[in-house]
Amino acid sequence: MIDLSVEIAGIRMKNPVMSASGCFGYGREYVSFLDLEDLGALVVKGTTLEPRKGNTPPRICETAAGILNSVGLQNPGIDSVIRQEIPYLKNKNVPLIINIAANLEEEYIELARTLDPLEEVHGLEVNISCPNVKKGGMAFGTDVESACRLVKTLRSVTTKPLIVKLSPNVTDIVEIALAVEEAGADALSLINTLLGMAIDVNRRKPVLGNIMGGLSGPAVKPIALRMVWQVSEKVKVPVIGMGGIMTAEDALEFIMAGATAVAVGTANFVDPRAICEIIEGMENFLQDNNISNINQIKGAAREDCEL
Amino acid sequence: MIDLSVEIAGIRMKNPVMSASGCFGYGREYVSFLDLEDLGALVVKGTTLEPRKGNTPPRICETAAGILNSVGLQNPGIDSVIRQEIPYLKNKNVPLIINIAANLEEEYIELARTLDPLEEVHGLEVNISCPNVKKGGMAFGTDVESACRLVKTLRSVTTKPLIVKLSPNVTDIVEIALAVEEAGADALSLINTLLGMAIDVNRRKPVLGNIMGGLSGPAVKPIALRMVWQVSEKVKVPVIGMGGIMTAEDALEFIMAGATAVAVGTANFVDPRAICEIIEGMENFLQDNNISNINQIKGAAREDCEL
Amino acid sequence: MSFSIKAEITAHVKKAAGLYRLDLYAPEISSEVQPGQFVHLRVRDGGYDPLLRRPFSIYDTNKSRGEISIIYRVVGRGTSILALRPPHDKLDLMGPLGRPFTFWEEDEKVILVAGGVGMAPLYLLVKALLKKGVHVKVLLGARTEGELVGTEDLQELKLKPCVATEDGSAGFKGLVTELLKEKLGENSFHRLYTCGPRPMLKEVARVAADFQLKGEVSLEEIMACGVGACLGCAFPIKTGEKGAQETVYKKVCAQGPAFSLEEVIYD
Amino acid sequence: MSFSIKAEITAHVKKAAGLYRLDLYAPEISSEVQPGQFVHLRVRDGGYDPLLRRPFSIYDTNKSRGEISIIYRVVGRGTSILALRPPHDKLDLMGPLGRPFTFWEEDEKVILVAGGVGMAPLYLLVKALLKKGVHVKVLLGARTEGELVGTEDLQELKLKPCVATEDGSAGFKGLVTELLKEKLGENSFHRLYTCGPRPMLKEVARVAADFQLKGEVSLEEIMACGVGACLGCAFPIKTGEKGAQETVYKKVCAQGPAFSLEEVIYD
Ligand SMILES: Cc1cc2nc3c(=O)[nH]c(=O)nc-3n(C[C@H](O)[C@H](O)[C@H](O)COP(=O)(O)OP(=O)(O)OC[C@H]3O[C@@H](n4cnc5c(N)ncnc54)[C@H](O)[C@@H]3O)c2cc1C
Ligand SMILES: Cc1cc2nc3c(=O)[nH]c(=O)nc-3n(C[C@H](O)[C@H](O)[C@H](O)COP(=O)(O)OP(=O)(O)OC[C@H]3O[C@@H](n4cnc5c(N)ncnc54)[C@H](O)[C@@H]3O)c2cc1C
Ligand SMILES: Cc1cc2nc3c(=O)[nH]c(=O)nc-3n(C[C@H](O)[C@H](O)[C@H](O)COP(=O)(O)O)c2cc1C
Ligand SMILES: Cc1cc2nc3c(=O)[nH]c(=O)nc-3n(C[C@H](O)[C@H](O)[C@H](O)COP(=O)(O)O)c2cc1C
Ligand code: FES
Ligand code: FES
Repeated sequence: MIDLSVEIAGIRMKNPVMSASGCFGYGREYVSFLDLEDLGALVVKGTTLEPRKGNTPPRICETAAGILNSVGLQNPGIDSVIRQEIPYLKNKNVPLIINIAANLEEEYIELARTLDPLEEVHGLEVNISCPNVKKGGMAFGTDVESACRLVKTLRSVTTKPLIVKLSPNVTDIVEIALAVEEAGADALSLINTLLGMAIDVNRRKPVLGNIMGGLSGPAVKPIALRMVWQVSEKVKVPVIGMGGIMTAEDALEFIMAGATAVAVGTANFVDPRAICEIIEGMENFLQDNNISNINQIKGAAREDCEL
Repeated sequence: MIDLSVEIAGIRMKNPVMSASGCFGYGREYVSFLDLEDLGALVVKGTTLEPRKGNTPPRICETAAGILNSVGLQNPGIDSVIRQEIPYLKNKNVPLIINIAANLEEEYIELARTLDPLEEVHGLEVNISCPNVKKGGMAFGTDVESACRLVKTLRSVTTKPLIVKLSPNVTDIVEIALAVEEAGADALSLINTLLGMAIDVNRRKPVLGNIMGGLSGPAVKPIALRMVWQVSEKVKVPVIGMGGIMTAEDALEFIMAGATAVAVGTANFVDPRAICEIIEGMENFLQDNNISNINQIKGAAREDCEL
Repeated sequence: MSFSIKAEITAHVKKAAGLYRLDLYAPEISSEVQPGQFVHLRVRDGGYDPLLRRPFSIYDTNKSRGEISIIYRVVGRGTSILALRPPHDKLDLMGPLGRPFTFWEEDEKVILVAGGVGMAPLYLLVKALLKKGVHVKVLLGARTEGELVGTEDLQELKLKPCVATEDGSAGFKGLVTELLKEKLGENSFHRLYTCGPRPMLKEVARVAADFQLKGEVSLEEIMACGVGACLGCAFPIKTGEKGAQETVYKKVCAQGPAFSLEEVIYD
Repeated sequence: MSFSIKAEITAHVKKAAGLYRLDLYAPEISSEVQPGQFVHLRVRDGGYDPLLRRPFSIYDTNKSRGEISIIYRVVGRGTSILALRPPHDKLDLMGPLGRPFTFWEEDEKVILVAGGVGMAPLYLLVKALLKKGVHVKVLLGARTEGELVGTEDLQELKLKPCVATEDGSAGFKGLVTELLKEKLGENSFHRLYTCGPRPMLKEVARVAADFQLKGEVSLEEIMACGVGACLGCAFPIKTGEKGAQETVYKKVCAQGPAFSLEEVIYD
C-alpha cells in the first residue's frame, strides 16, 4: 500500500533509509540484529587506497546527546575490502555504496577506477569531509575549487553514481553544494561530523587521543537539518540527509526539509535495529496520515515558507 | 585563599564567570535568585540603535540537549537602555558590558559613540555573529574583510575595551579571530549560536516562526570548546569562552583549553542560580586540587599537546 | 519576590486519563502567589533531557500546610516524565512567576471560560473572587467529559459550572464558546476571564467584544527562562490608539501570562 | 549469535559501597554466553542522556533460570543511573558480545589475577575451568577490602582466593602483582588470565613474561557500537614477528575483550 521507494542517481531503493558510513561497518556486524535486505541502501565504512591504521585511542567520547569520534579512517584498504567484504555483500539484495576517502586527488581517482568495473557496487560516496585525519579529505570539503576539480576528474573516470559527502564545517554549504553539483555530482550527502573536542578536567588533557574529533548524534540534528533545508532548496540533484537521526520523526523532518533519502549513523550504536525501526515508523506515519507515497511529503515543510 | 580573579582588556573581574548576552536580560530579571555582585561581569542583551521588534513567535524550540532561539534581537534600543537599565546596574558593584548589534557599520559606530562617555559601562561586546536577523551582524562575522573594517573603525571611535563576539558558522574561525585581533579587538568572545532548525512533522512546518534559529546549550559545547582551543592558541588577546557551559567542570574545560574567562547563557534558563553554582564549583575544584590561582590552569590541557 | 527551591511532592494523583494533580510543599510560594501566576519546574533533576523547565499555573494553594497544587495534562516528553515522579521526590521549582490576573473593585459579577486544562490558572481566581463577594459564573469546555478540569473542586466551592463537551458526553453538546454566547445573551457581566486553547481564546475574545465585555486572558507560549530574560515567549500584542495601532511582542512570562482580552493578537 | 532484547531485572543488590550485582532474565544470552563475553546495555530506556550503551562483563549465569548476572561499580553518570533501576524494570540488552577467553586442553593448573571489579569476566571462567578439572588459583587485589569482588562466590566454589589490599584491610598489604610474583616463584602454572586496571595489567604482563608464563587479558575501552562496526574501541596490539613488529589497532569489542597477554601494548 504505502510506497516508500525512492531513487537516488539511478539507484533504486525500496525505502529512503540508508546506513551512514562508518557507523555500520561493512554490514556483517549487524546481521545478528536485522536483515540487511531491509535497508534502503548500505553505505560502508570509509575506505582508502592503502590500509589505514587509524588514530590513537581513546577514539570515542560521549557528549551531551552526541558523541565525538576520532577513528581516523581506520580501514583495511580497498583491495582487502574488495576481497573480504564485497563478496559477502554481493549476494544480499541491497544497493551497495562504497564510501571512499583519500589525502590526494590521485588516490581518489585510483579508488574510483578500481571500483568502476565492479557490478556489485551501485554507487560511490565521495567523502571530502572527514575531519579526523590531517589530510583526510576535509581540505577538499572546505574549499570550493579543490572540491570541484576532484569531482570533475572523478566524473571522467567512472560511470558509477557519484554521491559527494559534504562537510558542515563551512561558512556556506550552499556554495560548495552548487559547485559540486555543477562539477558532476549525481547526489549530495550531508552532513559529515562537526569538528569538536572535550577535555578531561581531572587529567587536564583532551579526552580523545587525537585531541579533536567529529561530533555526531542528536546534538547536531538542528544544524544538519538546516543545511539540508538550505542545500535542497538550491540544488537539483537529490540530497541524502543525515546527522542525528534517531527516530522516524527525525527522518521525516529531513524528508520534509527536502531530502530524498536519509542515512542513520550514531543511532545504530544506541539501537542495533535503529534503521529498521525508523523505516517501520515512517511507514506508520504515512499510513496514519493517509499518505501513499513518501515522495509526496518531500520538501513539504517548504511550502508557503519564504526565507 | 583561592584567587579566581582575572582581567580582560583592563576589566578586572573577581571571577571569570560572566553572563552571556541575551540570556540574562539586563540583570534585574535574576535578582530574586542571586546577587548580581557575585558575577565576574554582567553582559546585557544585544542592544541596537533603534528599538527592535524581534521575530515572529514561536521563538524557542527545545532540541536534544540544546535550544534553538530566534528572538531576533528584540530590544528597546540604546536610548531606552541608557535611561531604563543602566542606571539600575550602575550602583551594582559588577563590571557592566554592553553587547551591541547592528545591520550597518554606521549603526555600530553610533552605538559605540553613544556609549563611550558612560563611565558605568566597562566594555563593549560587539556582536558580529547574530544568526537571527537578516542583516544582524552575521554577515560581518563570516567575512574577514568587513569584520576587520568594522573593528578598526570602532577602535577609532571608542577607548572602551572592545570585545568582539565571533560566529561559529564559519570554515575557519582562527582566520577571523586573527584578523579581528589585528584590527584592534581587546578580547574575543566565542561562540555565538550555531544556525539550526527544526520541523514539526505533524504540522509539516518549521517549528520556529522565523524558520531558522541559533542553537545553544550543552549540545554545542564540543564545537565551542574546539573553537576556543584553536583560537586561544593563535591569538594574544584574552578569549572569553562560551557555548553549553552548564557546570563548573564545563567552565574549567574552557579555561584549560585556553580561555581567560567564560560566559554562561542557556544554563541560566535551566537554573537561575547557574552562574553562582559554577563559580562555587570552580572554587571547590581549585581547592581540592591545591591550585591557588585560576590563571595557573589557563590552557593547562594544551601542555605537551601538539596538533 | 520569586524563589528557586526544591519542593517535596506531597501528593501526586491521576485525576483522569492523562490528567494529574501534583501537590508540592512550597511554603514560600504558597504564601506569595496571586491568581494567574505560575511555577517553572524541572521535570527531572539533573541531566539535559529535557533541557528546559516547564511552566504550570498554580491551580490551588493550601497556605496552612504550605502547599501549592498544579493540574497538568500529559502532552509530551516533559509531562510524561513528570507523571512518573513519586511522592517525597523533590522537584526543582521557580515561582511564583508572572503577572497575575487583575481585580477590579467595582466588579460584582464575572464570567470565567475555561477550555480543558485551561481551568488551571482560573481556580485560584475563582476562590479569590468569591472571597471578595463577587458573583462568579464558570463555563467549562472540553472535547469530552474525561478532559474536564475542576468540576468537583468548583462544586466544593458551591459553584455549579456550566459544562460543554464537543462529543456531548457531559453538559451541552458543542463548543463552550456557544455556551458563552448564550449566557452573555441572558445575563450581563462586569468582566470575563479565560484560559484555554488558542482557537477558543480567539472566539471568546470575539464574542466578548460583540457584547462589549472586557476581561483578561491567560496565555501560553513555549518558555525558556520564565523570568523575562530571554525574550523567547513573545506574543503579539496590539498597542497604541485605535487607528494607529502597532503590534509589539510582549513576554508571556513577565508581562503576562494575564493580558487584557482585547490587546492580544490571537493568530 | 547475539541478541538485542529487553531483559527484566530479577534482582538488583548492593554488595558494598558503590558495588552492585544485577540479575537479568535473558535466557537467549544465558544459554549462549562463554566466559569473557559481555553485554552492552542502555542504563535508561529512551532519551539521549546518556546516549550510548555501557558494556559489562557477564559475571555469572543461571541457565536453569535463564538468568545472567553482572557485577558493576558506580563510576560515573551511566552506572549511577543504572544503580537506581528497580527489580521488574526492563533493560535494553545486547549480547553475548565479544571474543571469549580461550581454553587450552593441555592446561592443568592456571592462575587468575583480578583487580577490583576486574573479577567480573573471570568468575565464569573459573567455573568453566573447574568443570574441566583444571586446578585454579585466584589472586584478588583491591585498594581496600570493600572493593574486593567475588570472594564469597569463590568460596562457594570451594576456592580460597589469595587477597591483597593496598591498605592492608584484608589479606596481604600491598599490590596483587607482588602477590603474583610470590606465587609464581613458589609454583608453576600453565596459564594466566587477568583483568583489572591498566597499570595492574601492565605489571601482570611484565611479571608473567619474566616467568615465561603465557595467558590472556580482558581489556576495557570506551565503546560505541559494541559489535565491531565503529572502530571506536581500538587498542594497540603488536603484530608480526619479533624484530619486525608493528602496532595495529584491534577492536576490544569484537577482536577482544580477551587478547593474549603478550600482544597488548599497555601504555
Ligand atoms: C504560563 C503557562 C502556564 C501553564 N499552565 C499549565 C497548567 O497548569 N497545566 C498544564 O497541563 N499545562 C500548562 N501549561 C502548558 C505546559 O507548560 C505544557 O503543556 C508543557 O510544558 C508541555 O511539556 P512537554 O514536555 O510534555 O511537551 P513537549 O514535548 O515539550 O511539547 C508537546 C506539545 O506541547 C506544546 N507545549 C510545550 N511547551 C508549551 C508551553 N510552555 N506552553 C504551551 N504549549 C507548550 C508543544 O508545542 C507541543 O505541541 C502552561 C503553559 C504556560 C506558558
Ligand atoms: C568489555 C567491557 C567489560 C566491562 N565489564 C565491566 C564489569 O563487569 N563491571 C564494571 O563495573 N565495569 C565494567 N566495564 C567498565 C564499564 O563499562 C564502565 O565502568 C561504564 O561504562 C562506565 O559508565 P559510566 O557512565 O558510569 O561512566 P562515565 O561517566 O562514562 O565515565 C566514568 C569513568 O569511567 C570510564 N569509562 C567509561 N566507559 C568505559 C568503558 N567502556 N571501559 C572502561 N572505562 C570506561 C571513563 O573513562 C571515566 O573515567 C567493562 C568495560 C568493557 C569495555
Ligand atoms: C564512529 C564514526 C565513524 C564515521 N566514519 C565515517 C567515514 O568513514 N566516512 C564518512 O563519510 N563518514 C563517517 N562518519 C560520519 C557519518 O557517516 C555521519 O555523516 C555522521 O555521523 C552524522 O550522522 P549521525 O549523527 O547519524 O551519526 C562517521 C561517524 C561516526 C560516528
Ligand atoms: C535566547 C538567546 C538570546 C541570545 N541573544 C544574544 C544577543 O542578543 N547577543 C549575543 O551576542 N548573543 C546572544 N545569544 C548567544 C549567547 O550569548 C551565547 O553566545 C550562546 O547562547 C552560547 O552560549 P550558551 O550555550 O551558554 O547559551 C543568545 C542566546 C540565546 C539562547
Ligand atoms: S521565557 Fe524568557 S522571556 Fe519569557
Ligand atoms: S565499540 Fe564499535 S568497534 Fe568496538
